[in-house]
Amino acid sequence: MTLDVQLAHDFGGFALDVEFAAPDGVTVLFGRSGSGKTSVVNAVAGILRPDRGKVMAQGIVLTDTARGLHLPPFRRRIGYVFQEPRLFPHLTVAQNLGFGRWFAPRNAAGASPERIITLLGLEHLLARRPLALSGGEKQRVAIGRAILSKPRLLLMDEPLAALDAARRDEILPYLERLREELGLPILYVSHSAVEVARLATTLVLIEGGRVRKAGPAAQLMADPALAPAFGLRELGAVIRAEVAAHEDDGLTRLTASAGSLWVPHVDMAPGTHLRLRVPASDVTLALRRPEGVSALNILPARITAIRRGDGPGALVQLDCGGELLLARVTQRSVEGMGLAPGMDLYVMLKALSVAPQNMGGD
Amino acid sequence: MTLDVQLAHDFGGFALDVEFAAPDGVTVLFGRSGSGKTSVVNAVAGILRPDRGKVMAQGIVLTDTARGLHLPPFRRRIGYVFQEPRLFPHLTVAQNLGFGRWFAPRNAAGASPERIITLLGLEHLLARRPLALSGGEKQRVAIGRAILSKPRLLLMDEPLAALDAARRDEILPYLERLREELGLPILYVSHSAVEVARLATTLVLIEGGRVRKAGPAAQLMADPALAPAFGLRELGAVIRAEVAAHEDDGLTRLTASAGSLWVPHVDMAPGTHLRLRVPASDVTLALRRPEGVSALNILPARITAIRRGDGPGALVQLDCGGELLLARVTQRSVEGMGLAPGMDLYVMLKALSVAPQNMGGD
Amino acid sequence: MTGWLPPEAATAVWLSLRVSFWATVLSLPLAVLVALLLARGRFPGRGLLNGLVHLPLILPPVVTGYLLLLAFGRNGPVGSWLHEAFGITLAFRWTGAVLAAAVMAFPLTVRAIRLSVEAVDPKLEQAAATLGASRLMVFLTVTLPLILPGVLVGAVLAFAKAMGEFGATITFVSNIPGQTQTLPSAIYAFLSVPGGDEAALRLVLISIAIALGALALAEWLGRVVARRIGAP
Amino acid sequence: MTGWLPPEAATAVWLSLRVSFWATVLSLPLAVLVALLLARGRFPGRGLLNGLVHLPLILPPVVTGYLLLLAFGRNGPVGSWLHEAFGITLAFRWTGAVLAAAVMAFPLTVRAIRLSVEAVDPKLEQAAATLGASRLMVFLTVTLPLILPGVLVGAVLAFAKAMGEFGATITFVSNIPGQTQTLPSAIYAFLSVPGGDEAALRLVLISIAIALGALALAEWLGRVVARRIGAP
Amino acid sequence: DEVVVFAASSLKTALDQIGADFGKATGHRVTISYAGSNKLATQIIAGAPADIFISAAENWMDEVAKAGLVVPETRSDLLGNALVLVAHGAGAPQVEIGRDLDLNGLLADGKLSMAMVDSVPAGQYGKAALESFGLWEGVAPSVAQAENVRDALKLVALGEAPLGIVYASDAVAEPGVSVVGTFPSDSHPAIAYPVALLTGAADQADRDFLKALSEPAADAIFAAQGFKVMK
Ligand SMILES: Nc1ncnc2c1ncn2[C@@H]1O[C@H](COP(=O)(O)OP(=O)(O)OP(=O)(O)O)[C@@H](O)[C@H]1O
Ligand SMILES: Nc1ncnc2c1ncn2[C@@H]1O[C@H](COP(=O)(O)OP(=O)(O)OP(=O)(O)O)[C@@H](O)[C@H]1O
Ligand code: MOO
Ligand SMILES: [Mg+2]
Ligand SMILES: [Mg+2]
Repeated sequence: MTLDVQLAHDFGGFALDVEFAAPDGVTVLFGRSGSGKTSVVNAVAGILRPDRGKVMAQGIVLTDTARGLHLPPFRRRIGYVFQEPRLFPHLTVAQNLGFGRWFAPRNAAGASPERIITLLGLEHLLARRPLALSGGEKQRVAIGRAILSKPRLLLMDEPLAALDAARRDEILPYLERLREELGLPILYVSHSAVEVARLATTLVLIEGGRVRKAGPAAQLMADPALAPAFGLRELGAVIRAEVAAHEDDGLTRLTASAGSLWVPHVDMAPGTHLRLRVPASDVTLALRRPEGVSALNILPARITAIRRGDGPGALVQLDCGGELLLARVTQRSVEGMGLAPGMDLYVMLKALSVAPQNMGGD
Repeated sequence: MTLDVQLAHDFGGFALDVEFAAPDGVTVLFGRSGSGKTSVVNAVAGILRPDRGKVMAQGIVLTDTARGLHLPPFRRRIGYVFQEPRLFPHLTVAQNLGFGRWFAPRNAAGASPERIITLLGLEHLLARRPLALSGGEKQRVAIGRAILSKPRLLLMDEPLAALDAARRDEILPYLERLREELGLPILYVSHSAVEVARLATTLVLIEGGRVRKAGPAAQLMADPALAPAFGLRELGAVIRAEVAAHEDDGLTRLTASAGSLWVPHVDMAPGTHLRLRVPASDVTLALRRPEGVSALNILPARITAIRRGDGPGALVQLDCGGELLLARVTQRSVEGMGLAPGMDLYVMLKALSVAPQNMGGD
Repeated sequence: MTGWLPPEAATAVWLSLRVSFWATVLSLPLAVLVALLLARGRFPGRGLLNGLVHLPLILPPVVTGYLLLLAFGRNGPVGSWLHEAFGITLAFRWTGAVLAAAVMAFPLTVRAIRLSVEAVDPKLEQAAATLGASRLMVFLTVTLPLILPGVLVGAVLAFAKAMGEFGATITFVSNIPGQTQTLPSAIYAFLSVPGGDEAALRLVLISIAIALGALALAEWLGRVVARRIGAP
Repeated sequence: MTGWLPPEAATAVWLSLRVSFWATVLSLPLAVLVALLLARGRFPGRGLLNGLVHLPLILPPVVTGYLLLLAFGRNGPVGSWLHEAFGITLAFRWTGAVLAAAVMAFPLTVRAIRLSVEAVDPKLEQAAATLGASRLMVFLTVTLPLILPGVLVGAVLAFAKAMGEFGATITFVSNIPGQTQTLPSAIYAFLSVPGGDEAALRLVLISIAIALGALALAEWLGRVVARRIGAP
Repeated sequence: DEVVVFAASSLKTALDQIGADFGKATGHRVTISYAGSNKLATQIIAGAPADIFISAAENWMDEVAKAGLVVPETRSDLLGNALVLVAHGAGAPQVEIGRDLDLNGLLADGKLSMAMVDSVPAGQYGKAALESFGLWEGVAPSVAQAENVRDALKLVALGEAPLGIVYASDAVAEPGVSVVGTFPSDSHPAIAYPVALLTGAADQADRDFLKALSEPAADAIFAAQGFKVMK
């Protein structure tokens, strides 16, 4: 395991007691405001010294209260994008960005400053001081500063909350690439199911200072029992697919075990495996194969389970060539269409509703 | 007009030059990071004294540089939820919340503290000091503090960015109610198209310190020319409808000019008019009326325009009983289905994809 | 004990406490005001005011005492006016010792408070203003509580300095046992006679004990205040 | 000009400048260290150290001078050790005046710096630590730049106090023209002879001019530093 | 060679001149440190590099002698002084100093300015003189004790105190006061400025300057400053 965390800490009024293990990749801490996410990240960074617990990263013991061991933060080489920017007010943006590089081992692998500056759109801000930056600009500098310190592990506490969708869409793929190219493990705090689907290898659901559930992200996100934790609207399954071909009209054909899927162009070489989030509310069911509709992706499937909610909705779990899909439909449709487990039917997905934000490398 | 803003300010390296008028309701400033949103809000609050310009709220001149007039912030009675919480560190949460009440006119109308505290989930935090709060908790206190100061106008700079979806879904309807019940005008900064669709009466699109476009939100959001500004995925039309009936299975039937629509239960009395955002990527087109599908809402429509994008997508504008709808489909479907202006066909909307977050009172 | 400490020394201790207390209490509000003006104000005479405040630090205390005598003495312009208008006499009175101590301590107090004022985040004051607080109310409800540790430090510095002030005091109000003979004057007197060292040492110890007590109290108060503000 | 200012006075001005400069420069690093210890440290002798630092403020200067003489005089324990081990003599040398001025100014400097340290947001220091900076590097790259205004204030206070220090200096190193006669001692000497007032006044004016110059310089530097830090 | 003299502050005007003249005549340099006698004595005992000490009172010279730092045969009383009563302003009426002197009446609510009566020699002499006439008890509450004689004199010159008791030598050059009476020399212990060579003095220049202090040229300068030259 890349990261083993086991912590207990009493804030007086709030008790933290979590335990989880995270393999390589991106581990997302997901939970409501005040559930203890930042506290966990602080403990990994060494800023919070827990009452009891043990934290290991890549085989190195960072904290072990039983042995009275607590590696100081500066020896951990853990980059941390704090929830608030925490820029150094006396340094320019360029100096803030370069701060960590100064202390990093010369020969450590790391991202190139120029690349990061361009990615984060900081070129014209380099000479400024933090006071003269907007909220989102500050946060971007903080992200760059942490990445450029050549960390062994990256902690990101809601790093994109202050950013607009366009900028977020630029940064997310880069974080994926960090994960893949540099093999940089990331512990990521997020409120956003989209970010979770896109980035998370492992998901740790935190509730009231405890781990509600931890495990592979794809599995947890397709678990109807956890739907309320994500928020119903955020629910969706994640399926595996492989890039088959880039076609002339800008679509990319993927092959999943259930058949071919067309999605907007994906910037990955044919043969690449990827993960595709299919939000439950984007799936339409049809009894017969629909003809003459604008939805390009129509796959045969079999109902495995139906779970009626308290409201007007129902969750339909489908086996689609061995992968699990979730569809959120009205109970009226369940009745009207006579849906029942074991029934064969078709799922209909629009090519464009599977937006690039919902895909990530695997 | 409730709010008339006309500003020019040179930050040296960034020039602000905006002009817009906002009627009652919620005016959303939408724009990318660093585009000048916070600066505009600061000028309305009286914190930024612009080089040139005039700001009027409800007929009162707040700033008029031509006449050397600049009402100090404390006389403006403008509540401001800053982009960062700015809580008073020496006061408890309860004292922070009560701060503005102290200075507000005794007889001014305002929200009840108990109500706000419950809404924001602050009951158990009242005795704490800000240092012992999580990021989201701080932001919630800041929201409560501004609302409880009984302002005449509320400024909110990305107030929900640090909050989880569930909490956001609790607060958004409340903000709508503030707008309606107290008639409190709100100037709201947001990155989120969902928030815009939900709240905005008026939308002001800011780009590089200038107003790109300002006007009624419904109109701007259905404008294909503005699609890149919102991000393609955020595009969607807003149509008007009336609550017709609440049905037994938890659905609410709406009547729009194009016909009946079923959506998840809406907490509004029959007869109420509302605005419904229909994201372009949620609309599926069909040549014949589809049968045996889980989508409940199937309406006849006629294509009014097709706009092909640079990528694989195309935007189809539809006349649906007099209201404009947008559909985002692949160019492949346009070819395959032989779509062309003037053609009659059907649009298919899932009841549940029109989530409550996309609806707002009108 | 009577043998240990001559009665006049006890009087001096008591007088010094009284003088230091009043010098601290009376100068503090003015010090806060001046510190605010210097930290935040943008007015023409700012540099001058700053210089004036620092004079007692720069000048040998005797000179300060002498200048006080010239201004506040019976025949001095301010002194005679105070006497005629309010019946207040400072020269040769313990009240004069208060003035001397306050003047000597003033630069220290102002500096301490000013540093605190400059450390207050103006964003919090802006927030208070948008919540309807006038400048005065912002000061009372936000700025003042936040600079409290600095004011406290200023007060301790003032008290400590007042306990030790000698040169300006003796020059301005002389050394009248029971009226203006402060602890330092008494110590000085003992040091000036052969063999007076021991008596002087006792007084020095008393002086140290008092000031360290005040210091400890201030440290403790400071920690309480800081914890409330949420400082580390 | 020679008539305007007696030659010994010019010497005194020059000596005072030298003494104040060195007292400031030499005591500053120690003051920063002590301020850090007092602001951040949690060790047993903290209260004691705090008391010790404040002693020169609390005690009448003459007493401080006397204690210095006892400790650092030729026959004093520290003085004789310094003399034997390093050949350093402080008593009755200008170096001793530096020591006296530094000691007298020390509490002011430490207090100013300590206030600044306490105003530094520990969150920034945490951020620096996560970026790989050791405690020393955090101090050098984050804490020190942020407390620079406070250090500057401390330095000016030290310099100003050193320019005005009289009691401890004359007691410790006497009043030897050209060697230990600082500006305040010279002023004192002129004040103690008939008809010396005028010469004293001239020296006072010089003293004021120098200190105000230093003050203005510091204010200006402070503003530059503050602007860099992004303070209001 | 350098001659380092530690001398009581009140001697400054005269000694500066004598030192300068000596320097011109011999080529030696005379450096004089002026401070209160008590400070100087303490410093000499603590090892100050002084060659000659001129004290304003016998008791501090005694302290130095007790420490074995005085070359005994060189000690002598160099100067004397008289104690006078001064009043504010020029041309104040003379008074008769004696048992019948109505000091409180003359003070009329004001203060009698003196040097510190228990520690500074001038104050000690003044207190003794007042006691000898039985005046001390009555006037004590009205006595303002200045740090030194000069300050006591200044208080009178400024009119802060109507009367003061100072040395005749101090009163000479102060235009703001008039001497209204002189205390009889037997009303107080003899006022003497003892001088002595210190054991640390090595060279001939020191002895030469000590000698020069009692030569006629020096006598004249001292006398002009209001001192009584002792022979
Ligand atoms: N004092 C200043 N000096 C120079 N430039 C400034 C100053 N203050 C703000 N700016 C610049 O003005 C621009 C607009 O800032 P503003 O804070 O209004 O942006 P914003 O739209 O609120 O962005 P965000 O969504 O990131 O908070 C930014 O590019 C910022 O860098
Ligand atoms: N020093 C403290 N004293 C008491 N309670 C504390 C302290 N620090 C944090 N808490 C509480 O611990 C809980 C968890 O805080 P934490 O900052 O870890 O939450 P979070 O999950 O990061 O929330 P958010 O999404 O709002 O940032 C919160 O309820 C907070 O109020
Ligand atoms: O130098 Mo003083 O320092 O108050 O007499
Ligand atoms: Mg958090
Ligand atoms: Mg902003």
